[in-house]
Amino acid sequence: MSLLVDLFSLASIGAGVFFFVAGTVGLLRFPDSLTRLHVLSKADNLGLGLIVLGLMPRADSLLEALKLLVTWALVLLSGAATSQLIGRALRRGRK
Amino acid sequence: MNQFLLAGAGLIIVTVAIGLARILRGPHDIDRLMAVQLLGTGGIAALLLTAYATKVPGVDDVALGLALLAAFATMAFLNLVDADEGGAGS
Amino acid sequence: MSPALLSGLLGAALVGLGLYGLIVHPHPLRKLLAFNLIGSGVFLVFGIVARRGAAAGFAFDAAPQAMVITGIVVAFAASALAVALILRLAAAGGKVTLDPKAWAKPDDGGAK
Amino acid sequence: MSVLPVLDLVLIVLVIGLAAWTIVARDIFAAVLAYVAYGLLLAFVWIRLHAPDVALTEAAVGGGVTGVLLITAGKRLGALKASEAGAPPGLVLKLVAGALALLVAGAVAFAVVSLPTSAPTLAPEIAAAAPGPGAGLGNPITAVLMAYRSFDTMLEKVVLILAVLGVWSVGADQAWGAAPAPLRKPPPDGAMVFLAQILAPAGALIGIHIFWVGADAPGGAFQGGALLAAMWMIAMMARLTEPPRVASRRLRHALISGPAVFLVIGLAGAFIADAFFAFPPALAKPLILLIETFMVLSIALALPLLVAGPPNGSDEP
Repeated sequence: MSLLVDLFSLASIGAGVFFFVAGTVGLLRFPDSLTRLHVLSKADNLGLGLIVLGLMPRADSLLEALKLLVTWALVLLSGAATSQLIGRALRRGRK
Repeated sequence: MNQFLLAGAGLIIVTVAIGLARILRGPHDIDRLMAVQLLGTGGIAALLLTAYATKVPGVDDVALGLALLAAFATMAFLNLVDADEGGAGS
Repeated sequence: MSPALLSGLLGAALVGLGLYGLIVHPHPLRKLLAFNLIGSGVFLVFGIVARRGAAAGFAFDAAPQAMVITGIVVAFAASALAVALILRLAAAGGKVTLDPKAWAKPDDGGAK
Repeated sequence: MSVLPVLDLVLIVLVIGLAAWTIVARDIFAAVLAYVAYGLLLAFVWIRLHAPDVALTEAAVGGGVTGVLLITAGKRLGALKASEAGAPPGLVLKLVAGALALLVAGAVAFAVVSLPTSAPTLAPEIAAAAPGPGAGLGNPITAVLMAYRSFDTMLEKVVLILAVLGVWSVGADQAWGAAPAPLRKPPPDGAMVFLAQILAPAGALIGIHIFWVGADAPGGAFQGGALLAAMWMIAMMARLTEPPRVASRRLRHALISGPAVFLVIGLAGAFIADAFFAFPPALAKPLILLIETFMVLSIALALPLLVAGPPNGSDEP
């Protein structure tokens, strides 16, 4: 059972780290602000989400697991709303 | 397993830090801001990973606080940028 | 090296960097940033004192940590006051230089 | 433990790199953003020093609220021409400053390295004396703030209020009594209103939770108050609410309620307990909780007022 949990964490956290790497590469390599905004949301949403998913079975209590989930939900909400706002500001030429 | 969690945390911190090169390069202030936002998210992820590996109590609350403030700087920045373009003076 | 020792050396480096910036930068906001670097460097030195003060059964000495917490809030209050003054300076004269010569009126013969 | 030292080293190199960037960056806004990123990473360093209470305060105050303050100032001042900031220093001054900085940093580093091996500590004393019989404070930091060094904590609140007075007095004479300028001038975007409508109540709950658990776990009045302050600022940034008029009596009473309640109970300690700023053992926990509640209120009001700045006449932008 614990081996199964470890394997699940390993896969999920590994994938999360991958998305952070991808997000950083995109932030550095993509040509303009709008495309960079696009990769940023991948790291925010998927990267942190997969890491939270991988850590959740390792939580000591239900409250701890819930806190992990709320942390991700808050970042998800903030990321989605600010991406929208940044995108709108960019389209109006405000940089 | 703990070594793996810590390695993951280290990898995230390093990559996100490389992304901070955007603060140096710009070219716009908004690009710089995006790099800081990526650091914020990466910092939360690395913090959670380190917390589960080293078992320091209370770290989940710190991550929660950081998540609450993830949009804080961006909101302040956009408010100023919008005001500038409105032509109503600074 | 232990994280406590490393952080202590980090604190020393921050104090040095901040001091350099505080002297060299003419812009008051840059001076404020530099001053805050000195402050956090000092807090870190406090932090390692707290960590080293861990006696049997305690992870840390709470007294220095509590002082750092109040210190962070006071440092913020001071920064906010400084920012208010800088913005007022900019609004009043259109410039933020701290050089008294730049503020001397042309007709008073450069009086200090 | 083989990865951890590497992680520590990476973290410290990064923090020094960001600190150096705030000093050497040409662009003032880049310097400000580097400082905000630095504040975030510093919270991580505090976790590595086993200080989650400090990390929480640093994240909320050092990274969050200070970040908004500096971004606002940096963006406004960035519009000024570089020549308006004063002459850049000459090479001699740079060299002298560098030498002085090296000397001071070296002295601090030497002091750090040569700290006595058997470090002096107050930890057992605090554990024995501060929570006292009946106080029941499991978190030693709350015990220090509220019982062991309570007079310092009360004075720290007074400093906060003096700073608010200082910021208010910077405003123009004719604006006195008015409200500070709103944190956003144009009407807010729908997405920002939506974000604030969810974030502010959720954050207020989390702030109160962190204040409440502070008796036994990391958290407390400072951390909870700082988070509540941030949430009020988020609401003001989305124009869900406006900064209050500085002439408002209710605002002023709420602002001083923290230190005032603290002082009254502290003075009463001279009669109902054995000393100035002592609590009678049976009542310690409820009294501390009462003081902390008003302290949270004071902090949550003072921090946003400090960011909002001096009162502003309605006609002037």
